[in-house]
Amino acid sequence: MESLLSNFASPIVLAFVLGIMAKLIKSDLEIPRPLYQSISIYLLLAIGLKGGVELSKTPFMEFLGPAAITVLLGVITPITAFLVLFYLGKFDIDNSAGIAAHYGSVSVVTFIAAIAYVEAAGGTPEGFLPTLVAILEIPGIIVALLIPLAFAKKKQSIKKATREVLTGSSIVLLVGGLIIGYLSGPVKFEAVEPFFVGGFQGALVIFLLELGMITAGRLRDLKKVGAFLLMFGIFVPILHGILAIWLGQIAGLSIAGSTVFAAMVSSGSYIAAPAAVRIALPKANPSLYLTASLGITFPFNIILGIPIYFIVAQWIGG
Amino acid sequence: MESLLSNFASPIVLAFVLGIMAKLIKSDLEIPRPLYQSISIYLLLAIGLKGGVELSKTPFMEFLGPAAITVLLGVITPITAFLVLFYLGKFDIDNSAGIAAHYGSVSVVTFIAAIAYVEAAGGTPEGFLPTLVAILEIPGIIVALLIPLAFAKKKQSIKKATREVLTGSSIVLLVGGLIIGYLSGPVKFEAVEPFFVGGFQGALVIFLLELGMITAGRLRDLKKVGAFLLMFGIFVPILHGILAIWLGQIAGLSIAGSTVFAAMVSSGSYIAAPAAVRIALPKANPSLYLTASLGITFPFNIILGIPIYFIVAQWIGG
Amino acid sequence: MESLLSNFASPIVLAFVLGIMAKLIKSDLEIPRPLYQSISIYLLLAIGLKGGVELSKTPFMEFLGPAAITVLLGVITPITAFLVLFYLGKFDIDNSAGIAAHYGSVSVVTFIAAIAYVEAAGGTPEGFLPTLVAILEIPGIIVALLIPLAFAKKKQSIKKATREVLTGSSIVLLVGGLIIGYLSGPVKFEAVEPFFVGGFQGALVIFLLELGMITAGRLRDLKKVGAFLLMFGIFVPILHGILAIWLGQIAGLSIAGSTVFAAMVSSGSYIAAPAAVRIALPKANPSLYLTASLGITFPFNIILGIPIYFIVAQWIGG
Amino acid sequence: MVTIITERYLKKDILEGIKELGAKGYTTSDVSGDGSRGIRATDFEGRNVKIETIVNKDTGNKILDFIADKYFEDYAVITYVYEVKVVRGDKYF
Amino acid sequence: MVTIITERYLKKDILEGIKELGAKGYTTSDVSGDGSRGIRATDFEGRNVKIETIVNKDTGNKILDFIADKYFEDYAVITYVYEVKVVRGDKYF
Amino acid sequence: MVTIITERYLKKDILEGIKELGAKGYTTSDVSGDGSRGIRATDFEGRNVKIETIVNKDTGNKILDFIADKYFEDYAVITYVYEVKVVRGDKYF
Ligand SMILES: Nc1ncnc2c1ncn2[C@@H]1O[C@H](COP(=O)(O)O)[C@@H](O)[C@H]1O
Ligand SMILES: Nc1ncnc2c1ncn2[C@@H]1O[C@H](COP(=O)(O)O)[C@@H](O)[C@H]1O
Ligand SMILES: Nc1ncnc2c1ncn2[C@@H]1O[C@H](COP(=O)(O)O)[C@@H](O)[C@H]1O
Ligand code: NA
Ligand code: NA
Ligand code: NA
Repeated sequence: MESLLSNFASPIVLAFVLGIMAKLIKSDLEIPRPLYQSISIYLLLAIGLKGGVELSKTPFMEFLGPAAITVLLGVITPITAFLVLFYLGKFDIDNSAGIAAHYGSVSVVTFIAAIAYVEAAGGTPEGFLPTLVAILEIPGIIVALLIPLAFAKKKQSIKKATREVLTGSSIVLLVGGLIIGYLSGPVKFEAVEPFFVGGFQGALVIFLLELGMITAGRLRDLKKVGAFLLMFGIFVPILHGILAIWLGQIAGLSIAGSTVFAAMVSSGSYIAAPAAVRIALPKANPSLYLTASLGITFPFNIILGIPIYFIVAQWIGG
Repeated sequence: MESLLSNFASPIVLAFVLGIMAKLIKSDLEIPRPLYQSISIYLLLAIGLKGGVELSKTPFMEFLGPAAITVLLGVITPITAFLVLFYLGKFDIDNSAGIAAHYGSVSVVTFIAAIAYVEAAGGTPEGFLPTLVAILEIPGIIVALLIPLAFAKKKQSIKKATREVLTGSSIVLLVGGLIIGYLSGPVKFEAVEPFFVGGFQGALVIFLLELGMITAGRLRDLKKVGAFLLMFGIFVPILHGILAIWLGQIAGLSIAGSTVFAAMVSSGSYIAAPAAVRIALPKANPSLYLTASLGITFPFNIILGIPIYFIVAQWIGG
Repeated sequence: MESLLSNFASPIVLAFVLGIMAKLIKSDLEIPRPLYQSISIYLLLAIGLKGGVELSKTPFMEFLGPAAITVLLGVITPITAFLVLFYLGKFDIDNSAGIAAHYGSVSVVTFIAAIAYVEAAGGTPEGFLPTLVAILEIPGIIVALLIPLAFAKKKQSIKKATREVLTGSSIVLLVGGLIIGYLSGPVKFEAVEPFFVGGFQGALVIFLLELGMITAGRLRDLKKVGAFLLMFGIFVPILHGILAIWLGQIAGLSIAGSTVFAAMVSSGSYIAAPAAVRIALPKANPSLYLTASLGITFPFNIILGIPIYFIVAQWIGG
Repeated sequence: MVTIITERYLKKDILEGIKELGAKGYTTSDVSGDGSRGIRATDFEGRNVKIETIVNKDTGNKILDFIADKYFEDYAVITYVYEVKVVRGDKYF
Repeated sequence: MVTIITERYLKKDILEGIKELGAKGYTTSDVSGDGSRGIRATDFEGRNVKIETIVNKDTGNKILDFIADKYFEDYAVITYVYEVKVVRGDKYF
Repeated sequence: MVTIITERYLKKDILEGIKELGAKGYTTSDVSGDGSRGIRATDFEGRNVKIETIVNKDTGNKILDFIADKYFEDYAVITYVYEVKVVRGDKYF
């Protein structure tokens, strides 16, 4: 409970709230698009680099189990999401698959916020977790996009979408950063550490200010998307999160690590997935998938989800 | 005298001079607009955050006196400015009120430069001063915009301008930063400190480079605006500055604190005020108010004013 | 050999390679233009500032020799380059002079990479080297642009091009930074040090990512420009580099310093020179000079050239 | 096609105005410029804004009058019109 | 002159398309906008893209059909045409 | 309306030129593009610039000639013209 509340007072969460407020009072505050893009590039490269450096210190065997579990969850989560949406939510195939693709992938900012949260709480999550983000980013989207194929045709656009995801800037920066960090190792990394580590949390504050403003824009759509999607955007992540904690701890993750793992598995992508879905499933309504992943699940995870996963992880792992 | 000269050799002042030179030799140097905006956002958020953290450590009673004096000066300064312009300067109502609005408000960069100056001179200004900036930013503009009403009509545009100021990005970032800093407190602030404190002075160097370039563009208008406005732009700030030192020290500010206070009270806004005045008083000539606040008072304060206020503050306070 | 290989694993070189890869796999990764410009401004100002601070600590006599050698090489290198291109390469006058202008000037990033390299190898290059960059940037371009005059007319555009170089943003930032650093001195510089020194290497990583992407775009032109230019882009820099090491050490530079000096003298400009050449010699083909300096010499120097110069410098100086 | 180039500060106002007058959509972009009157109120904001809206003749004329009446005297603004053929144009008028 | 304003995601696709149909060149710029249908798929990317290409009548019509068939139903897109006189126009058609 | 799309480096020059020829104002914007000749001199600067100026027929023709003579051969440049109706047009010619 304590830890749940203390999360509210972190600069990161407060900046997110400030962004929402700024939009609600119709402020003319605007984060210039190039700044937003620059911070994106910086954050992705930074977590890649740090992850790569840590990976270079991790014994391969220790990393194998969590990696396998990640692939498994990348396949399972879009399918559960699809089934819930299609059979319970009565969404059509395109929309169900489109939303599912988002929940199969991962929100990097949620991941980062979870790292910041557990570190502030004194935990030390495994250093190779960013590698898992990179692993998780891809299969979920592809699995979800394959679903409509089981029902119909249009192979070509799936291929295009897969290409889009694999060569997308998030993957290039994340995987590229991992490789650079891995090859450089801790000593050579020192020279760039003040930039990529020292400035990280601060840059995140500005990023979340912008995310708050974008989220506020989506909140208006909340009514339109209906109560089912609202429930979906809260409870399916909790379900996926608990599954991730349980499997993650079996695979050897610490309590801190499994909390972060839960945050990433439960989160919905809103950068890589929308681009891919827009191209592969043009008939899926962006209002639905963006509002779900960005307007519902993202704020839920940032504010309540992560502390909840932490409590559950302590409870399962303790 | 010593301290007066030493100010010339600070990187911040020199960057300002470099900006002016760059424009004079017609260099193609250009600070990209998004960079300029990004540094603005960063600086405002940073002083808000630091101010908020300090405020969380300040006893409420200690802060009350300076806050009251700030509101008082926010009401007085636009009125003195208006009276001087209208009766002595023979400007018309719109122009007098438009310029007065700028001098009622505050130049955040002048404030920051003053902080840097007194800290370099070994002083420790009160931590809650950024709160006073936020308090001072608003009333002065509104008071000045109300003046033409005493003479005429057009209520609607005043309302719009007030909204504009209150929801303007400077206020949102400054006040938002204050609240985040206050709620976070010193411990949670640590994670973002390298970004928001360590990088601050350096970012300011680039910002002042740009300000120098913009100021140089205004210098060409100096001849057009006439000798009266030039005198106004130097002596009214000195007057306001001394008033601020005197009242500030009565309210309990230290020598360092009252120097910074004088800098902010005497300064003319060139971000919030122009936007509001342009909308509320379209007949006021932007050349006059921008040249006065940006082309005259800003460089005067940065280069000579702040050291003068420091000497006066020591003299009054010593 | 050891040092040659270790250079491959530096984050800076790896980021350059990542940029090339990103383009080859047709990733949609894009460094926003304002970010690229901002980092340019930052890097130039930062090396200027650091150079100026160091210069303020250097006895004038120590600096005189290297400065004289720099001017000398600024005159020699474009002439050797021109002669090779015109007589051996059979390029026409405009193209020979256009390419020569690039090799007379200097690539700031190559300079920075060389500093980073020798520092990582434990060397301490002279602090005044950035001053030499500023000195070298100009004469080479002008000498090269004067060459076609010996053959023909069009004085006016040369004048324009000279103005262009002298007031160009790189020179303003570099020289401006030098002067600011010199006047501020080490004590006043401290406040801006975390920004301009701490963040330097990290910012460079992002910059080289972009340079890699631009270079990849030029690689496609490699076939078109022919084998002669490829040879030229590798062996003329080696020639110039060895000349620079030899003369530099005579003028008193250390082994580390003469390595960096070789890197700058051998490098080809791709910021100041193209702008000047485009205006003064419109008939020179940009594909030739940009591919040579950016597509051939730059990657060669970054990856192989610098380690080679280091070995040669040790060998000559040891 | 009605095109309006003006100071950034007026963007919000003008967009509201043209929507009220019946424009179904608009496109904006950041531009710079210099004009005959040289009013410079936006050093910091740096740039003008260009607003383009495809409307029918009637709405177009209303917009022109609105801009001329409300902004022409005090603000930097230029407005011009040209004919375009819109694919599936019915959607937009 | 054919002008297409659409979602950023489609830029690559459309440029390829118009080149295949015979456009000799194009100019793109970043714009913002709002339309009648209000499809918003690009919160993050923030902006639309404007593609302008000068082509002869024939190619122009092919481009219009291509856009209408392939993108009109599912994407935010507007296309319009107007006549321009190009200096040394032969180069471009 | 005369529109010129060209390399960034030429912006200052061309603006001076058209002002001398009698243009009372202009609007510029940053654009990207690709053309038939594919001269690429501005990797780093990244973009082209679009210059739009509303002028009378006479000045327009002078500008066209000026651009064609001075820049057409060696630089990436395209120029086109179309008619626009300007509100309170007298101010601009
Ligand atoms: N003749 C013109 N051609 C193109 N744009 C113009 C012209 N005159 C003015 N403009 C644009 O309109 C804005 C306001 O012009 P003005 O009201 O004449 O100062 C300028 O900043 C330009 O962007
Ligand atoms: N009437 C219009 N005038 C100018 N631009 C428009 C208009 N309608 C739509 N647009 C542009 O086309 C995009 C897609 O419009 P729509 O498909 O109607 O949502 C919008 O975001 C605008 O940029
Ligand atoms: N057909 C066209 N339609 C629109 N813009 C063009 C066209 N051709 C060329 N351009 C623009 O003009 C610039 C120079 O073209 P070029 O001189 O043909 O290489 C290109 O970068 C484009 O921005
Ligand atoms: Na997920
Ligand atoms: Na004031
Ligand atoms: Na050189």
